[in-house]
Amino acid sequence: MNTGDTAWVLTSTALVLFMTPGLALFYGGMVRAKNILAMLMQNFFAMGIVAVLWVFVGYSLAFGGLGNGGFIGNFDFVGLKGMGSETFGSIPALLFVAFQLTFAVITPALITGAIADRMRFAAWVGFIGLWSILVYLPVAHWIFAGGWLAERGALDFAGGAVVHVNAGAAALVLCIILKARRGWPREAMPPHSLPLTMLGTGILWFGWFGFNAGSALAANGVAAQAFINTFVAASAGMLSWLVVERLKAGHATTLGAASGAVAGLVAITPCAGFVGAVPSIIIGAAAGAVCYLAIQLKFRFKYDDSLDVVAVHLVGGLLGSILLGLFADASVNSAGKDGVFYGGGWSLFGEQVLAVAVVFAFSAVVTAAIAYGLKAVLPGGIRVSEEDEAVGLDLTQHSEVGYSLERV
Amino acid sequence: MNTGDTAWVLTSTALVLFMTPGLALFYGGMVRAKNILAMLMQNFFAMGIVAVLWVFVGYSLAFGGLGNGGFIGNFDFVGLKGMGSETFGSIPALLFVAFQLTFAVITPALITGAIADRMRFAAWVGFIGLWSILVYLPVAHWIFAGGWLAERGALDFAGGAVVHVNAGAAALVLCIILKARRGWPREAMPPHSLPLTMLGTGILWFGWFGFNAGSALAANGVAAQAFINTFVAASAGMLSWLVVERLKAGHATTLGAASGAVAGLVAITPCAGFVGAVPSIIIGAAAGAVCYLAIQLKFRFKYDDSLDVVAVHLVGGLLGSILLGLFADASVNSAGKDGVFYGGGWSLFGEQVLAVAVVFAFSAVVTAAIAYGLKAVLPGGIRVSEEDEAVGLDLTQHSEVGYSLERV
Amino acid sequence: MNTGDTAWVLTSTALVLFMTPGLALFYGGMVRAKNILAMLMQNFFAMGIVAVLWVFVGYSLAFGGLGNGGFIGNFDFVGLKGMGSETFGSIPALLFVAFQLTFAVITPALITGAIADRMRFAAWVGFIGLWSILVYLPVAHWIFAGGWLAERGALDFAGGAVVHVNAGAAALVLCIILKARRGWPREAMPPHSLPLTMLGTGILWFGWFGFNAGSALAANGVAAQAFINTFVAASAGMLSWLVVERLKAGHATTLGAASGAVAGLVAITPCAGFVGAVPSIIIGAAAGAVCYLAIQLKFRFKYDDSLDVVAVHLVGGLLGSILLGLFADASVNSAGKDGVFYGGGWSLFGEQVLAVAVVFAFSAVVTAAIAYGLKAVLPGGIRVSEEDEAVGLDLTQHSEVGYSLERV
Amino acid sequence: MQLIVAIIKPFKLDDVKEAVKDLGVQGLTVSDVQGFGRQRGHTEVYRGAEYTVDFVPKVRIEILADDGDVERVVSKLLEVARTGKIGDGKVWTVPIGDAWRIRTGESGPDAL
Amino acid sequence: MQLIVAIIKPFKLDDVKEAVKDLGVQGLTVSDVQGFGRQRGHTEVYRGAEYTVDFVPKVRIEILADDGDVERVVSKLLEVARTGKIGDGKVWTVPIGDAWRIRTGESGPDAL
Amino acid sequence: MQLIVAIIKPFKLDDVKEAVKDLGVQGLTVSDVQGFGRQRGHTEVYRGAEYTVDFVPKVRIEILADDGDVERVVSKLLEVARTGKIGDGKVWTVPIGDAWRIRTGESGPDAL
Ligand SMILES: Nc1ncnc2c1ncn2[C@@H]1O[C@H](COP(=O)(O)OP(=O)(O)O)[C@@H](O)[C@H]1O
Ligand SMILES: Nc1ncnc2c1ncn2[C@@H]1O[C@H](COP(=O)(O)OP(=O)(O)O)[C@@H](O)[C@H]1O
Ligand SMILES: Nc1ncnc2c1ncn2[C@@H]1O[C@H](COP(=O)(O)OP(=O)(O)O)[C@@H](O)[C@H]1O
Repeated sequence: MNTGDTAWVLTSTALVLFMTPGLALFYGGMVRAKNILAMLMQNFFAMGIVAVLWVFVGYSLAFGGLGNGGFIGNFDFVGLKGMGSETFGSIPALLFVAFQLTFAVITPALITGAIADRMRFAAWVGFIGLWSILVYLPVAHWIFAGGWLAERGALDFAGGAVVHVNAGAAALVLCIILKARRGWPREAMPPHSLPLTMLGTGILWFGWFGFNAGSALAANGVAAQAFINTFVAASAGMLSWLVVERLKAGHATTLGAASGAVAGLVAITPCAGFVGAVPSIIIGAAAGAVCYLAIQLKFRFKYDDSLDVVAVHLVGGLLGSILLGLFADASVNSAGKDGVFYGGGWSLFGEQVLAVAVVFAFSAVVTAAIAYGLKAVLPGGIRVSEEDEAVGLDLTQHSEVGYSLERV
Repeated sequence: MNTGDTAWVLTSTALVLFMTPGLALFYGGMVRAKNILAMLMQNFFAMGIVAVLWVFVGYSLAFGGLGNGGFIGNFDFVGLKGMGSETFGSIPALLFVAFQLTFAVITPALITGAIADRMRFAAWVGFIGLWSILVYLPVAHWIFAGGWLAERGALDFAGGAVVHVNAGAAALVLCIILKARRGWPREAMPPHSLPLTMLGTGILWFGWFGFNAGSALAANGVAAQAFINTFVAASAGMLSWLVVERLKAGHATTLGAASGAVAGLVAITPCAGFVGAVPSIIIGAAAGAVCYLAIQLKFRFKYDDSLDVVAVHLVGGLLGSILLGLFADASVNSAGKDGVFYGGGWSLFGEQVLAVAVVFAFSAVVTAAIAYGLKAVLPGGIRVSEEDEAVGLDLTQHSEVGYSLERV
Repeated sequence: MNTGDTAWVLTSTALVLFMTPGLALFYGGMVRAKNILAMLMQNFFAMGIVAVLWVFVGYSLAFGGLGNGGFIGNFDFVGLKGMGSETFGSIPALLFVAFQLTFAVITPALITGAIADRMRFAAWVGFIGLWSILVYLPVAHWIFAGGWLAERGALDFAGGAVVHVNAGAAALVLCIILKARRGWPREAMPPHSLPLTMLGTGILWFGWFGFNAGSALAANGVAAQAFINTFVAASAGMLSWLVVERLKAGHATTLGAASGAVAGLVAITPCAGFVGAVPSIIIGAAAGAVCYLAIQLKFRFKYDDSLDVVAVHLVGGLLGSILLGLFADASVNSAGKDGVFYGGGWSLFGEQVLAVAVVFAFSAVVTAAIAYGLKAVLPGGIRVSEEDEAVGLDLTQHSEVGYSLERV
Repeated sequence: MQLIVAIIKPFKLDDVKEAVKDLGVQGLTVSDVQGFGRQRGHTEVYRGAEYTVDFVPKVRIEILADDGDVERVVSKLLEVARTGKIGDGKVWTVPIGDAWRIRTGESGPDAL
Repeated sequence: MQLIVAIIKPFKLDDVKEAVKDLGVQGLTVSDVQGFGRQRGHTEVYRGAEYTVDFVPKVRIEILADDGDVERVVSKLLEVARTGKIGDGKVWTVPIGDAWRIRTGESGPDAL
Repeated sequence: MQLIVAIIKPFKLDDVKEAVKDLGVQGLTVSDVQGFGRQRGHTEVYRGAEYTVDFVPKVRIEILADDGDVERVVSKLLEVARTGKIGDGKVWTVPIGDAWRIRTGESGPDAL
């Protein structure tokens, strides 16, 4: 066991856990004041339910049978029994469990942005429990735990596919099934507090260093490369989003700066430990521009992806995973491969396209199954009534009000 | 000296320092807008005064004469002289000083939740100075520095008794002496900004990894165990609080999710490095339910523990410290012992009960003495006048206003 | 390469990156609600543009030709080529690049406080790009990269001169060129959200441990000394500011506590790894009092340093750098020297005075040149029109509104 | 001239504004208010303690109108702001002494 | 019918609402306002710079009442809202042309 | 007695308050409102989607005044609140039945 590696992964695990409250504030600032608590609650609840599932069955099903090239793990580590004195590489096994847990928490949380303002909390409780087990665990096994996709040669350093494409696909399906918010897109629904969104962006960027550089599972050169790549990709994403926004909408906006940075962070996630700094700038810049343009998809195809999870996370994750097929550079990380631009030919590119296609399809299908299943089972269905939507989810789902600012 | 251990404790110290601003926001969101700054100021002021006292006399009185089984330290380390090149275990001695300082800062800060909206700032300045020296230093010596309670065999991994029972007892006494807020409990005093409270919860959960896993003073297996235990106890606390709340009050609330997570974090604090992951879920779940029910105590016994410091921190700290007597498992940590369920018999259980009883009694008595002493000495007493309370503490104590949001 | 050192510098780099969003919120809370987004955007934009410049040319010009005692680096590391497998001391070279990048980001961001509410965003984009290259890179080379000032013997552990005096001088010049805000100082412009400023203070204090203790570039005794020094200097700064404020203005204020802490942090920055704990309290206390009094300068000399960047960062940086000449203690850090009080005579003191004078002059002159250059080049000039200033920069520069809190 | 005052449900504001605009009304002034009436408020729960909040968010519209237009504007308001559910609100008219447009100093109907 | 308008101290709102409810008043409309009068505002200090704020938070209540009830309601308002300290506020009545209930279109006293 | 109501541009509030104070007016009540009129609102852009916001922030001032003072106060309001640009606002007067000072119960002009 290496204390330096353990220190960095302990820190990274805390950083990635902090990203879920950051995501809650990032999305929370963008919804209307009458729905702020419902958005915060859906994200914080993920920190509750997923951890307990993870200890009992989640970790074992995802990471049991490591490298078995299979579809799912096993029950060797139910209740994490016997893992107290084990190590995983140069870090304690229990630390690896905690690190991977933080990824399992934030992935379903990402979905909440697409389904803002209209899902019953009871339905969300059922959905996130089922989704974590039926969708996240298999996909995590395929790629993170040497399952069949990893064995075929697909690369995903920190979760471009496992986290972002996976959540993006589920977000697309669920926001369609839940139908649009009443009044969308005609009625103006401006963010109720952009400072809250900017605070969330700061926490996400801060935590993302743990997300990407922590995935090196060591305090080494690859971690340093992943760190600088993460930094400059976010910066490049911000700049390119602002340039495109300035040209097309006439103004560089604060929400644009935040969105571009997140798009850059999403796209570099699969590539962080496999590419160099300048390619990271290119990947980030591409994401900033492409994700901005992808926002128009929801107006074009009439689906209310309320806070643009599809445009930023699905498109950003797809773009990053596929660009990795071009820019991967084995000289950066021996555990990686060479992409098209580094003489590695098109094999990696093909595996990347296959991997994201499979993850997208699997997540979309099983998400639909879960959603329609819940719709049938839950008496009140999964969508709030029109009256409740008008009054707001804070009051109707949680009988709370977000702000009471009058100084009386 | 081990650079990996040092890196993790450097990080943990920063994380625990960050918990005090987190606590300020956690409590700040729950008070009315006319008292937000007074609550923030009482917590931030702790970061000022306690650090200076700590360097001159605090550290030496708490950790001087380490392991002397006594009542208090000595004056060997006044002004931290000579500690520059020393080490403490595998980390620099000055780092241990800083790490313990962050615990000395947040303990008195916890009291502010019980005495919201009615204590004069001048009185708080006097109180926190005296309390840190007369209450915190001795209790820290008894348990953290091998004082008489530690020598008897009581276990407290990260401060269940030293921090939470200690602060909870003081909170109970001081909120009674200060009498209830005008209009309590009849008048509605809803939280002015629950998003601020949720932000505080995110920072507390993030920082608590440093609080508990940092107390291993090393980047090792025990730190990893403490980390995962802290995570799942918070999650279990959230879930059980929400279940009980749903059944008794009809709604799962956002404030409930935050409160349950904190209750779980408080209860696992004494146990973090001495128990396994599944016992941590049990301890967290117990805390979530018991602390929710403990809130009724203040209505039953008519004391205005405004933000439930007694229900969450006193009861949570007592519960955690006592459950440790049952669930302690020496196979997890050789420095620990076996509890009742692990064949260790009832000796540890007895010591735990004794320890929390002694800490509760000592803190309650000395807190009362300090409060009545200040009441006699300070011309204006320690409570704000009825007019000042009606206008609000921000204006009357600090001549400031928290928010000026109109866009004029 | 040492994994423990690498773990701590990875963490420190993330902490210092987090300080820029912290600074944005610290300043953001102090401006009026109609200008909140413009302040956040100017700071977040620094995280975008500086990183990209840094990878291509910034790092190389600042840290190329390390120790050449010269005026500027070279083009050896353009695009960070070939740095993948290099080390810098006991950490990966790319990590050193990222760590120094975070300093290059926050330095120009500090300037935004002085020019609040009146600079066109397009002008800020041009200014920060040019300033980073023409002012920051040379100054960083002189002191951080063994340039001519470092060679002469000036000490600056974490950027007292390179960051705070440098930014403070630029802030003074730019706020004068931009002229005062309409209505200053007669019209009341109270902070729109002091809780936001307190959140920013908490993040800055948390991140500053990475800023100062990270500059040891290792997880060793010097890092521990820098850590405790940073902690107690902030505490002492808070206490002394509050005492002076209580005496002169009649009230200890929340904004005062925050400002004093930041003043202490600024002053200890150059000294952190070269002095002991008690001297750090003295330096912090001096900064708290001196910076409070320095606020009157802007009323005396009629320049609208809107959020007191001159009073806190310029004066605090000057004070810290000069006091280092008195309190430097080689027994604390062999890489340091002895100041006047430790038998080192006045040579270090002289070099410190020279260094800050040179940095002040250079930054002031080049900043003026950039500002007037932009004024000539940009069609609309660098200042917003009087109408736009009245409507607010959020709407006119970014066509956004910060808050929409009505629950409709 | 008269002042027409209407207390309506917040989400009806856009429809009402468009409707009176089409009637030729040059302007109106709006403010957030809290209403108390037959329509019940709601209950909020914080840590098990229940608070009933009797007030319901409403929007208050003020329209200066010439005598000749009052009747048309009032009936259009009644028509558009109606949901048929409790809490739709009230409309009332107040006689005006005189009115002026600050920019030009014009008074009487020209002030509209 | 008349409109009764009262400007009162914020913490008196609940007492006033309960009092007029007991008098049989069916509803009222409330809004946050800022008052300026004999009652002095306060001083705020930010980094040594003092600002006097002349305005004091008040609450504005509007009650549509039938002529017969106006006198009883006004005297109850005066009684309950009084603290005897400066800044208690004002009450005034305004004659009403007509009033309507949006939900049903009823006018006159039935609209209350 | 009459009630003078003015809708003005927010940044004019301080000047208006000082001006009427100098005329001997003892007090006034102010509230934040949103205005709609000839002065166009603004456009907000969030992720490429444009929203036009028709309402412009204004401030509403209410001054109870004795008949004799109304004319002087109104003309001072018109003079001070004017910028000459669109959106300066409106002033109007409303006849008052009676008025009372809550603290003392005084009615009529003494209530001012
Ligand atoms: N007597 C009154 N005076 C002033 N406002 C009233 C009065 N009665 C009702 N209102 C306003 O009208 C709103 C709706 O009235 P309510 O009695 O709830 O339903 P409805 O209008 O359908 O009868 C109330 O919320 C309140 O704002
Ligand atoms: N002439 C006036 N017109 C409108 N509102 C007024 C007037 N005078 C006072 N008010 C309102 O009444 C409130 C209290 O009045 P004030 O003169 O401070 O004390 P008091 O009511 O005890 O004489 C003021 O804050 C203001 O809101
Ligand atoms: N008919 C009206 N009734 C009530 N308020 C009005 C009316 N017309 C205008 N206002 C108010 O006066 C403000 C300014 O009016 P506007 O037509 O924009 O410019 P001007 O006053 O220069 O003609 C509006 O924003 C609105 O608040």
